[in-house]
Amino acid sequence: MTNEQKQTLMRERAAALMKDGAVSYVIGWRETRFPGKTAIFFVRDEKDADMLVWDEYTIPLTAKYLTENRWPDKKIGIFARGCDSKAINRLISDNQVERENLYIIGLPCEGKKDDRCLSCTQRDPLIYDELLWEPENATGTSETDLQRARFFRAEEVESLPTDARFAHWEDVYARCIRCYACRNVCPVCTCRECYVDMHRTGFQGKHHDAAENRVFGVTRAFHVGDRCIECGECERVCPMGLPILGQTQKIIKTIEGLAGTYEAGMDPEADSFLGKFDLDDKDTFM
Amino acid sequence: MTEHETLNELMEKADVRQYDCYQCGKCSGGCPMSDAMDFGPRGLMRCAQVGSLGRILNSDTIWLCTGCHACVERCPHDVNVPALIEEARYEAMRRGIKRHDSDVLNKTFVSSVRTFGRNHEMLLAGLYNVFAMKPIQDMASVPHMMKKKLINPLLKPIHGTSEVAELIERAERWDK
Amino acid sequence: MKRYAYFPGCASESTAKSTTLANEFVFGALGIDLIEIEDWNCCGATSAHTLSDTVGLALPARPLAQAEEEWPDLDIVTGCASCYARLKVTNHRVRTDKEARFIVEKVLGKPYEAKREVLNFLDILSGEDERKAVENALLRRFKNLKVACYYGCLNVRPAELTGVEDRENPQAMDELAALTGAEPVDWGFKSECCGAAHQNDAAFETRPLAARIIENARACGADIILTACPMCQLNLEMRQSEYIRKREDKLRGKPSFPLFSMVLPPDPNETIPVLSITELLAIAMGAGGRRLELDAHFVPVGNVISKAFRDENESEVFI
Amino acid sequence: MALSNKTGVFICHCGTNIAGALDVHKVVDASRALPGVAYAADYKYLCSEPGQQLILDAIKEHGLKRIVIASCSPRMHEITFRKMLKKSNINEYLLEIANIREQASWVHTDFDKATEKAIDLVRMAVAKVGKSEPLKAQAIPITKRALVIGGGIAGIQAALDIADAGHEVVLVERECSIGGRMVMLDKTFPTLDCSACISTPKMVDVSAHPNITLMTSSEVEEVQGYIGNFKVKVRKKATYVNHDICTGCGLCEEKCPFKVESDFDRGLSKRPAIYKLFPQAVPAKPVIDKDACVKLKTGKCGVCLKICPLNCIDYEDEDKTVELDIGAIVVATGYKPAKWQSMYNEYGAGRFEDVIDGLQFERLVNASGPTEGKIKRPSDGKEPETVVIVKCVGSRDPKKGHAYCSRACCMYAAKHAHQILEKLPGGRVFIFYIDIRTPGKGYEEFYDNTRKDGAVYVRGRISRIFREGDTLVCQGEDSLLGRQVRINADLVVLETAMEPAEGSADVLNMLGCAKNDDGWAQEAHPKLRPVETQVGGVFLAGVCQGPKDIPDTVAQASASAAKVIGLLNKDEMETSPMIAAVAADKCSGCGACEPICPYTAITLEKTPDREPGTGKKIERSVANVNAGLCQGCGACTVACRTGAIDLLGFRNTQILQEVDALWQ
Amino acid sequence: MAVDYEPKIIAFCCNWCTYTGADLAGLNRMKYPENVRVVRVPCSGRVNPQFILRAFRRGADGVMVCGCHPGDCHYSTGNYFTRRRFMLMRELLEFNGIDPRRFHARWISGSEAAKFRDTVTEVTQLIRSLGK
Repeated sequence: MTNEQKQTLMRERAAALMKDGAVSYVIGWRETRFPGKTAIFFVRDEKDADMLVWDEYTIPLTAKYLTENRWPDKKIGIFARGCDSKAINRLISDNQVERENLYIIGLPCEGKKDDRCLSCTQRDPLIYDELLWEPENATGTSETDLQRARFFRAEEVESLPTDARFAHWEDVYARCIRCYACRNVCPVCTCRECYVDMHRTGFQGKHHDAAENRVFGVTRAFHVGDRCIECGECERVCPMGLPILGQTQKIIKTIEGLAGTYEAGMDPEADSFLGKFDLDDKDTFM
Repeated sequence: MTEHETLNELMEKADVRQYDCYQCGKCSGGCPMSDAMDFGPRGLMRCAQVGSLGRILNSDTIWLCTGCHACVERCPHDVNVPALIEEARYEAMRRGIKRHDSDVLNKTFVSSVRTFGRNHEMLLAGLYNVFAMKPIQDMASVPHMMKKKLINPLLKPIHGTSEVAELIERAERWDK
Repeated sequence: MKRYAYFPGCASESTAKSTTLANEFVFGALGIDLIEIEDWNCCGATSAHTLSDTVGLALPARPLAQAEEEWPDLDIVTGCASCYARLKVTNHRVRTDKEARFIVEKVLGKPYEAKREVLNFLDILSGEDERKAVENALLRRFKNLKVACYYGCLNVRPAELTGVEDRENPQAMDELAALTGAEPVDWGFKSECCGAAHQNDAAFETRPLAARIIENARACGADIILTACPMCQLNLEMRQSEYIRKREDKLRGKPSFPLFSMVLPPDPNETIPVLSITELLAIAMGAGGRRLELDAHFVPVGNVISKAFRDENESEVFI
Repeated sequence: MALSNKTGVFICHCGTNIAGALDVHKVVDASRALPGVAYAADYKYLCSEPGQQLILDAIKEHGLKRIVIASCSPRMHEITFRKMLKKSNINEYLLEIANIREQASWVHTDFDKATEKAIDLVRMAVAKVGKSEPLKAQAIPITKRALVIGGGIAGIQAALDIADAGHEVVLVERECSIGGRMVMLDKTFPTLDCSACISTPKMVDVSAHPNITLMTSSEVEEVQGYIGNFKVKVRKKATYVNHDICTGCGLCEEKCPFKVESDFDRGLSKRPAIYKLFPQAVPAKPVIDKDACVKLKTGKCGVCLKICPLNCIDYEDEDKTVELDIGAIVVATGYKPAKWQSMYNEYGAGRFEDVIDGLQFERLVNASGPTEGKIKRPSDGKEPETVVIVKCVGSRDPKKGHAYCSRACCMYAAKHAHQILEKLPGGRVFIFYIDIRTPGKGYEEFYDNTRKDGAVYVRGRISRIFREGDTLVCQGEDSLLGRQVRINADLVVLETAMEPAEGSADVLNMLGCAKNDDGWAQEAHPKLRPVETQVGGVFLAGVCQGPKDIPDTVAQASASAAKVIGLLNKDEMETSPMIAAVAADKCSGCGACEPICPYTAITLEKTPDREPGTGKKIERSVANVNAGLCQGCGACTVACRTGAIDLLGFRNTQILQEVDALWQ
Repeated sequence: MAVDYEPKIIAFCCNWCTYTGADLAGLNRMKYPENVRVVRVPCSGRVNPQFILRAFRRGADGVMVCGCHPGDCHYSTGNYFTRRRFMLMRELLEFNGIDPRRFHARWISGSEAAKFRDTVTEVTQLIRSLGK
C-alpha cells in the first residue's frame, strides 16, 4: 500500500468517526508551510479530515497531545504508530489518561525520515482499537537488523575520556537556552507543575549558566529515565540542536546492565525500574 | 597446577559445588553399589570438601558407579555426583591410576566397536575374561547360549566399520 | 501408520533374541513402522563415555545424524535402556550445549541439530492411541499372573532427560501390563539399578544388586519380572542360579564356590522368570512360544505362562 | 513565610568534651554573623537544668522564634530539648541540633579545623531550621478492642493475656473448636506433661472470660483501616445448630448415620457428619459438616433433628457477616504439617499405610485417640516391633521441601521414641537424623535420656522406603559407619516440616503484612521487633511467624499480648508528625510514590476538583498519606518528580538549605 | 595541586545506621579527617539524587550517601530503592564527566564505627589526591 492510499484510509476513517459522533476530535498530522515538516492536527470537524497527511515526514508524536484534555466528555480519537502507542501506554500507567477515554487508530509504521526511526524496534502499535492496515512486522525489528545501535547517542559520549565528557556536556549546556521544549514534548513529562517552574527555592536554581543548565539536563534525564520510551522527541525539537538523547539512553543502558532487558511503555501494567526492587539487585557500594 | 586447583577445575567442569553438600547421606543410603564402594557418593563429596583429590582419584567408588542417578534424584541440594565421577575418571585415566578392571573392559569394548562397528557380547566377554584373568566368569551360561544361538560365533562387521574407526580416531584426537 | 527411526542396539543381534522377535511381532500387530537406521553402529554404552567424553558423544551421534539426514521428520526409538540413555544424552547435549554441538559436528564431519526426540518403547506404547491399539490387538488375557515391572534406572533417570514423572514408582509399564490382564504388583525395585553396566568388570560387586531385585519381586508376590531393556533382562536372568545358590550357601553357613554354584541348578521354586514387556504383549496378542523362541530364556517361562492362561475348566497348555 | 526567622544559637561546652577540642567562642561569634541569627550564647552544660533555663530565658528576652543547639548528637538530647521547648512558646519542631561532639570534638585532633567544622555544622543547622515549620503530633483515637486470628495455643494465650488486662478481645477460629494443634498432641516435651491436660483448661478459660467473644467456625474476610481503627469483617459460617439452645448432650452425634474421615484424628478414625471436633471441644456443641451431611446434600435423613430434645437443628442456617471495630490485631494462624506424600515419592508417596506422619503418631499414642493410646499400625492393627523415625521430612530440603529447619522435630522425634520404648516393651526404635538440634531448657537432657532408653540414633537421611512382603524396608546410610543400612520396620514415622497454615497467605495479604519466601509472616525486625509487623497495630504470635515449639509459641503470644495491651491502654496514640505529606495542588496522581511505601500508607484517592481553564467539575487522583501507617522514611519523596509529596521535618527545601549552607 | 588543599565532603547518612555508626565512632574517640559534613536523613531512601547534583553544583569536592546494609533497613525496604537510584546516578554522573571517585555510596551499620572512620579517611585522602 502506498502512503497516499494509507492517507486516504486515514482521512476516511477520521471523517467517519467525526460523522458518527463517536469522538470529540481525532489527533493526527497536517502539512505546514515548510516543506518536509508536518504538524500535529486536531480534526474537529468532518470536513477537516481531508487535511490529514501520512508521509515520510509525519514524525511528531501524537500521544503527548492527549494531555491537553484529560477529562474529555467524549472519547478522543488518536492516530498511533508503535512509538505513539508506547507513549500512550506510559500515559496510562502514569494515570494521565484513561484507556476508556481513547479511541486508538493503530497505524503500522514503515519508518519516517527521522533519526529515531533508524533504531526503532516497535513499528506496529501495541495498543489500539483498530488497525488501519496490515502490520509491518508483528514482532518488531530484531536487534541485529537495526540501522543504528539502540544507544548510539550514549555510546558516542561513553567513548570519550572523563575529562572530555565533562567538556562535551559543558559545551552542550553552555548552548542550552532552557526553553524547556524537550520537557514540553516529552510524553512522560506530565507533572501538573514542573519542578523547574516552581517559584520558591527548589531543586532548580534560576541562574542561566552552563552549570545550572547541566543540573537541569541531568535532573530531567533522571526524572524521565526509567520511563523513557526512547522516542527521541526531546532531541528532535531542541531549537539549539543539542544531542541530549544520550542522557536518557545512558540511564536505560545502565538499567539493562543492572537488571536485564528493559523497555518502558511496552506494558501499561509494568512497574518502572525505580518503582520496585529486587532483593538480589547488584551494587558496588560495599 | 596445584592439586587444589585441579580439584576445583574438575568440580567446575562437572558443574558441582562441593559445599552445596551437607553430608546428609541420602545419596549413599540409596546408592545400589554403596556396599561395595570404599567411600560412596557422600564420602566422595566429603573428600571433595576437604580437598583430597588423591583420595577421589584412587578410590574404587568412581569406578563402581553404575551411573543410575539415584543419588542426584534424591539429593536435597541437587548435587550431581555422577557428573563429578565422570570427570574424576578422566583425570584418573590421565594419571594412569588403575582400579578394578574397568579400563580393561572399556578398552576391549572400544576396540571391538572400532573393529566391527558394533559390540559383540561374546567376543567382549571372552576377551575380557582372558585379559582380566577371570577365565570361569559366566562360563556356565555359555552352553545354553550356544545351544539357543544367543551368541553368534561369526563376527560380522557393519559396512561403515572404517568410518566408525575414523570417527573414534578423530574423537580421541580431539580430546588431546 | 506411525513411523519411527529404529535403533536396535547391539544386544538385539545376540542375547536379546526373543525380545527382538517379540518387538517385531508387537509393532507389526500395532501397525507401527520401525525403520532401522541403516548401518547403525554401537552407541558405546557403557564404556565409550567412561574413556572419553568426545568418543561417548561421537558414537551415538553417527546413527542419530544419519537418521536426521534420512528421515528428518521421524523420532528415534530404541529398545535398550543403555542405548536410550546414550542417545538421549547426546541429543540433549547437542541441543543445549553449543560447544558440544560444535565438537560433535566437527568430529562427525556433518551437521547434526538434534531436531527430533529420542524415545524408548515405553514412551511410544503409552501414548493414548497406542494403548487403544494394544487393547484391540489382544487375543487372550492372562489370569492370576502377577508381574513385577522392572523399568531399570536409565529408562527413568535422569529426570530432566527422560521426563518420567514419578521416578520412584513409574507407571507406564504397569499400565501396559495391566491391559493384558496381568496384575502388576506394588514392589520396591522398579527403578533401582541392576548393575548391568558392571556385570563383567565388577561381577562380584554387582551381583547383589540383581539378587535384591529378584528377592523383592518374589517377596512381593510376583510370578514373573518384566523388563524394558535387554541389558537388565540378561543380567537378571542369566545369573539367577548363581545368586540363589550363593544365598542358599550363605543361609546354610557354607562357603560359596563360584563354579559350583554356577553349575548346579537352583531350586525351581526359587527362580523367577524374566520377560520383556514386549514379549508379554506379544504372547497376549497371540504369538506362540516357538515363534518368540521363548525357550531361549535362561529361566524357563513356559509353566508360569501356561498356568496363567489355564482356567479351572480349561486345560489349555501353552507351547 | 509569615514565621519570623529570629533564630537563637546555643553552643554547649559539654564540660571540656567540646570546649577542650574546639574554640567554642569562635563558634559563637561566627553563629552571630549568620543570616537570621538574632542571638548566640554558650554554656557549660546546656542539657542541665540551669542550661535549659538559660535557653528559655533567652527565648523570652530576645523574642526568639527558632532554636539551634550545638551540642552532642541529636540521638542523645533532641528529645530533652524538645520537651524543654514545650515550656516556651516555640513549637518543639522548630529546633535543630548541630552535632559538634560525637561528630566533631571527639573525633578530630586539629583544634582549628574542628572549630571550622563546628561552625559549618551550626551554619547547616541554622539554614535548615530557617525552613522548619511548626508540627503537631497527631492523635489517633484507639478502639479498645483486640482481634486474635487463630484459636490455637498462641491465639488462646494472647487472647487471655489481653482480656486479663481488661480489654475486649474477639477470638476468631475457623474450626468449630479452639485448641489448634496442641490439643491433638499426646504429651509435650521435655516435661512429658499431658498436652490436653494443660491446654483444655485454658480453652475453658477463654469461653468463660467475660472480656472474650469467641467466634468459632468463623473466618476473617476483610480488613480495612489502620492502627487503632481497623474495620474487620468476619464471616460466621453456618453451623446448622442453634448454639444458644444446644446443651451439647451429644445425642445427635451418636445417632448420625453418616461417618467421614476425621481430620482431627488425621484420617485414622471416622466421625459423624454432625460432630464436635473432639470431646473437650470449646464450645462443647456440635456443628454439621455440610459436605458430609446427607440431609443438606439430598434432603433425605433428618435424624438429628428428630432426635434433638431441644430442637436446635436448623438446616436453613446461613453464613453471616459480622463487622467489628478493632484497635489491634494478633495473627496466630499457626501451621500445617507438610504434605509429604506429594514431595517424597521415595517414601512411597502415601502408598504404604504404615508410613505415617508425626501428627498421626500423636493421635495413635494419645489416650483419647482412635486406638486409645495403644500404638497399633494402621494397616493391620498389629503392635509394631521395630519403628523407624525419619526426621527432616520436608525440612532442610530445598529441592523437594523447604530450606528451613522446622525446629521442633528433633525434640518431638525424641519424645516419640521415648513413648514407643515406654509403650512397646521389647520394641526397637531407629531415628534417622542429619543433625540433632536441642537448644532449649531441659532439651539436651531429654534427648540424652531417650538415647539411654535405647533409641538408636542413626546419622543419615533415609534414602527410600520400600515394601518387602510384610515389612517396610527403610534404606539409608549410617554415615558415621559409612555403611548402607536397611531396616525392616513395622511402622515408619515421618517427622514432617511445618508449613504456614492453609489460608495464612490470604490473612497476611488482607492485613498488608509481608511474608518471607517460605510464606511465614515477616516480623518488623528479626531481633528487636520480633512480634511486630510492618503494619502498625498488627502483631504476630506463634508459628505463623516461623516454626517454633510450644514454649516459644506461648512466650511470643504473651509478648504480642503485651504489645497490644500497651497500645490499647492509651485512649489515643500520638504519631510522629515527621511523616510524608502531599501538596494536593501539585500532585499529578501519577502514583510513582505508591509502590515505594513499605507500609502501604500511600493510596491514590479520587479528589473533586475543577479542570484548569474550563472550570469543569472533575475528579482527579491525588496521593493520600495515611498518617496512621506512615513511619516517615521519606523514600516516597524521591519518586515524586514534582516534589508534591514531601517529608515533614526533612523537607526537600530544608535539606537543600543544609547543602547550600556549606558553600555560602 | 596545593599541599594544604582541604576538600569539603558532604555525607548524607541515614539516622538508624550510618549516623549511629558515626556517633559510635565519636563515643569510641576514633579519629578521622575533619573534611566530612554529615547531613542527617531518616533513611538513605530519603536521599534524592538531586541533592547530590545540588552539592556538586555548589562546589562539593565529594559526596557520600550512606545507609544500612541491604536487608537491615529500619524501614525494611528503603535502602533497596537507594541501591537502584544510586547505581543509576553513579553511572549518570560518570557519563556527565564527573569523576566517579568523587561520589561514594556505602553501607555502614550502626555498629561499624571503624568502617565509618575508615571510609571517611579513605574518601578524604582519595579526593585530596584528585585535587580541586
